[in-house]
Amino acid sequence: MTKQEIEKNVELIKEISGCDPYKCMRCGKCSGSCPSFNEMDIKPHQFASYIINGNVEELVSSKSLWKCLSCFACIERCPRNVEPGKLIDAARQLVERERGGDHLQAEDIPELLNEDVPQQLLVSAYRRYRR
Amino acid sequence: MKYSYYPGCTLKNKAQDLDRYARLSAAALGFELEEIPEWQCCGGVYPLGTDEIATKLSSVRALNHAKEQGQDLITLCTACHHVLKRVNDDMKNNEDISTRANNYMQLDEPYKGETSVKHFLEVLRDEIGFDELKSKVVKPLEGKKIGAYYGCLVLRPGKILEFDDPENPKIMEDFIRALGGEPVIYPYRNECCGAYTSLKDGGISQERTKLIFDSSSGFGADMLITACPLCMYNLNKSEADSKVPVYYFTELLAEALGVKEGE
Amino acid sequence: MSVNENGEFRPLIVAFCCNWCSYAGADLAGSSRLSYPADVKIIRVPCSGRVNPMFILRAFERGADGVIICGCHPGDCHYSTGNYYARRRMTLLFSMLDYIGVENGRTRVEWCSAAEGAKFSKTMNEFCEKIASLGKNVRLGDLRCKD
Amino acid sequence: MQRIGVFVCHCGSNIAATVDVKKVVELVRYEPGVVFADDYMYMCSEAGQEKIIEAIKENKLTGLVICSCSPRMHEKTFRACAEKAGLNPYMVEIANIREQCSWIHKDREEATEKAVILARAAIAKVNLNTPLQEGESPVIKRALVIGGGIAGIQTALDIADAGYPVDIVEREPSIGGRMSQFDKTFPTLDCASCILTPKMVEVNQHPNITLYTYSEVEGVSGYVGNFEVQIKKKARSVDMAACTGCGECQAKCPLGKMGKIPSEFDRGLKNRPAIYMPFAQAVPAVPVIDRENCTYFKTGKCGVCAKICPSKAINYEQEDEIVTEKYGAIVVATGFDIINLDKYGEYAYNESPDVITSIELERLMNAAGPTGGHLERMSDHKQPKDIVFIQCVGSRCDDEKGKPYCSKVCCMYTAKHAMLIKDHWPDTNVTVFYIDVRTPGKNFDEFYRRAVEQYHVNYIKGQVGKVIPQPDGSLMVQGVDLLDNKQIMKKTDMVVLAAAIEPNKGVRKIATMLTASIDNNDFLTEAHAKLRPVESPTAGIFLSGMAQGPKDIPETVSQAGAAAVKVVGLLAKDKLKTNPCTAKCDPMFCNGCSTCANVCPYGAITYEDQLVRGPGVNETRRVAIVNIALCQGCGACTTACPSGAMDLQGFSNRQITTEVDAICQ
Repeated sequence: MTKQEIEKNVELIKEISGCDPYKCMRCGKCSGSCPSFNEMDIKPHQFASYIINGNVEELVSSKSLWKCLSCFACIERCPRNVEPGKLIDAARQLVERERGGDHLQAEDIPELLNEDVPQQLLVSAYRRYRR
Repeated sequence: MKYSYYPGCTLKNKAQDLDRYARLSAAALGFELEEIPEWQCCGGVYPLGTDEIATKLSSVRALNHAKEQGQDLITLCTACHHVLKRVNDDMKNNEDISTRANNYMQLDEPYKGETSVKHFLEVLRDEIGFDELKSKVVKPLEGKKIGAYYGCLVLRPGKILEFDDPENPKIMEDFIRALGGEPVIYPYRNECCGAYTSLKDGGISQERTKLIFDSSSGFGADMLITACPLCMYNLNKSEADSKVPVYYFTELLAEALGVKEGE
Repeated sequence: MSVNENGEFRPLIVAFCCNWCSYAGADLAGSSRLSYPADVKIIRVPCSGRVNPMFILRAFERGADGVIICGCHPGDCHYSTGNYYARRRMTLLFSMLDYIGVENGRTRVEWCSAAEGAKFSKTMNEFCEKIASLGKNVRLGDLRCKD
Repeated sequence: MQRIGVFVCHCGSNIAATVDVKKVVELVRYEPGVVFADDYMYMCSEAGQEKIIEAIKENKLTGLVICSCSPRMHEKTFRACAEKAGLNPYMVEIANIREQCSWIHKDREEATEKAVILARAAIAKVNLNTPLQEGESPVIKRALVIGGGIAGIQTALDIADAGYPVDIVEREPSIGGRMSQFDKTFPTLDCASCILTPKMVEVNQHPNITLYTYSEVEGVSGYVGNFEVQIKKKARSVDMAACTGCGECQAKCPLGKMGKIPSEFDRGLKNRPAIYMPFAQAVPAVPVIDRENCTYFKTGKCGVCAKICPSKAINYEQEDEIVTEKYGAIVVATGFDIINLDKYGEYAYNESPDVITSIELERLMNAAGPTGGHLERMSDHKQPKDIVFIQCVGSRCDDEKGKPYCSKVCCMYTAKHAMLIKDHWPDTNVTVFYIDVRTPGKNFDEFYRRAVEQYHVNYIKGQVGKVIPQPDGSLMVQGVDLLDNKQIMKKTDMVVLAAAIEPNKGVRKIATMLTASIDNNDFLTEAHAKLRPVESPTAGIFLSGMAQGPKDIPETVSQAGAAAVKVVGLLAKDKLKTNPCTAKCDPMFCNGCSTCANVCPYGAITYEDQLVRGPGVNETRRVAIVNIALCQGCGACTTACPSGAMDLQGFSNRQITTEVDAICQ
């Protein structure tokens, strides 16, 4: 990414998430709460500093985007109203809105199905992983 | 009392029990669930992005329908409950989203979050009252040690959903008590089961559901109840040794009210 | 009102601030370097209850585009009750002003404590923006003062 | 016509960097009334003031306009300066071109233009100023201290030692406050009661101190030097004069054994009888009956205490009593509490008895506490082998649940707790989850380092997300180690929460009665954060201890002493100068309608029949009279007056109008 692209993406993440990463005081309560912590390469308490420091490229290519369970534990407990879950969701949006950014392909679905899968799992996977 | 009812996709399909028993119980308790005609799927996930408008419209349609009927909007599925409540909050408090959504909708009168969205459990607690419910129980669930599994979607974020204390909820425990069962309080009752990722990534859900079953069984639960079809699926798929049966809360309700076999 | 060399409208705004809370709040905004437009000129009064409607009419008559009265929060008035009187009095006055064409947006009552420097600055910024969007006040002006 | 001198201050570069002071001087020189204008680097300095005095004398000035910082800062200085040169101090006006101009504007031209306008308004006002004479009011040589914790105790002792009578009003049955609950104190680890109890006794025996315990302030009127306060002495149901404090009654109270009433003093870790002294060293050593719980008061039956009291001191018929007393000064020392933890369900405080607050831990470690100083889990009374401390629970928050400030004392008391535990039970594992360790203070960081280096307390940088009670009775702490970038699952026996400190709940009511201002967090505000830290902006009200902000014991004691000195300084005066900016009625226009008296918050307006003579008038009629000793100069009457008879000196209708005109040119 060029410097301009990085700046643009930082602004986009802030705008989509509606969060102010500068409010973060690095207390780590998000990471202390996250059920998916061990699955992530960039940890919840790092999301804010990645955005502040313009390390957007690393962030959007991080597997954390796909490991977040959207359980809102970090959002509920963040004492500074930074709400890291929203930041990572915005980074995911950024990826998915690019051409070819879909994380789930329609042709893969049949393989993933079993007879118990509830409809809402498919619906939500579509909404979470595709534009 | 009549409520607008939003069943959601899964209750018409894989989670028909959740729906069926709720209707039977509602009839026994003297209120009616009037299904919204031609409701559309809420999407199962609340779109967090502040610029997501189109993905919120199906919820707005349902909310506006309830408004036109002058009824509260009831849901059973925790995901629908989550999405509808949050979209409603946006329509009420987020001027930008509200204006843009209304521009799409072209309603006769703009929708501004007037409808009150309630989970079925909230109706039991706030409208019927657990004492009243208790008096209507004919087959109390005596001797049953039941763990409530809330999951995340029904509780968080607490300041928007205002369902119960997100860290220390008690509505389902009170519900179990009203049915004559013994609630088992265990700390993992509001921890995520990892459901959203289970389609592509079953590993986390296995890990999470094991923690949930270990904790609930450790504190002595013989069974779990849930309001979420997604959690139900995940918990059922668990390979944990400590696994106990999981029921929809409405099934126990119908059973206690003695209407389970009716139809 | 004035127009600067770019032809841009510069509103003239008079702020009456009570000595105990809002004037101190303005000082705090200053010592915290929280800026707001220079269009705002503050007049110190002992209490928002001291602000006679005459002063506000006079300001509009002499060309002010907006007038804001700041006092202590309800319950915190240094003199116990002055801000309550101010609130009631200004409600009546503002509706009368609105009736004769000085729009409600040009007048405002705001509570600001001595600790709320940020609020003071935010309020003034908002108010200036509002006045700028309303443009020059054309009502009540004393024509004898004009060329 | 006035002869006005205008003095423009550079304030170093504070003003001069943004405002072209020379230009201001040039532009105001030709304003009506101005005969002299000059600028100087620091107007408030000795040399600056000399310059003003010289100018007054040389130019026969009758009024001054100082363009400088806020009048809240130096109005007094410049008034005194004018007085030195023989000018009436109320002929001085300040144009605030620092806080309200140079500091908030960046554009030099814009700021200069505004500075000139502000100066013009001040000049216009001075043109209408009249010399005002300060009145005098007597000072009642008695002080009131609200709150009997260490802050109140120290303030009262210092005032009393200086020779002035002091009353202490304490809500609880005993003085002592929070400090009496503590075990040891940092950084020297001396025992809290060993250093506090002697002071409590001294207060009780001091000839100049009167104690009102189990009492509350009900109403306050008056003003600096002359407050009148109503104190409600709640019925103790025990005759204080007769009681010997033998303790028979509380030992025999049937409710004591039933264990139904949680002891407030022991934070609910122990129960107490219905007749009780909060703790053994209570001052006064006289019990109270908790009427809400007492069987006799609830059902009319029982009466055991009355039967067994050897000195017949029990009096069920006692009633609340209101005492009215006059004071020259009032000190607020209402102290603190910790926040309610209901909203922090993730830490399982309400679910697990083994998750406790730091104050509860103080009680558990205190030899006089519920366990006799033996550290044990409240669930199974076993000694914990592993303890986790969680810092910043509700402090430094920017959400609806917590407080935005740092509670300041938690880092130090946690280090203290950790060391004391390690000292007594060396094989205990102690872990502290922290965000930052904050130890500014003499010997403080050394103290914390001792916990790490000598006692090997495990400090982990990172917050805890959830405390998870386990089926086996232990607790699982799920947190993060930010330096290792690892999530931590730690099994422990006990969790101690450093809950945020907040001002005592009652302070809002007291502040309202005193018209003392409080900030957004309900802490009392100082008159000046740096220069007047122990005074409230309301004259005659002083601040002591945590009521003003979080602070530790050494700081509290220093502040308590400082407040006492300020009080003594006030009480040492025989008379106080009163604000001459009072309301004044022009009998010519007054028709005695009573509107002004109805709005006056001080009851300063009365009416009398007066002979009014003027053009076309010669009659005796009812007119308003302002008592200038009572008038505080708010101006409510001037705005309410329908005929324009009432005006406020120093802020007259004409003066404010002319300021408006000057600004709107």
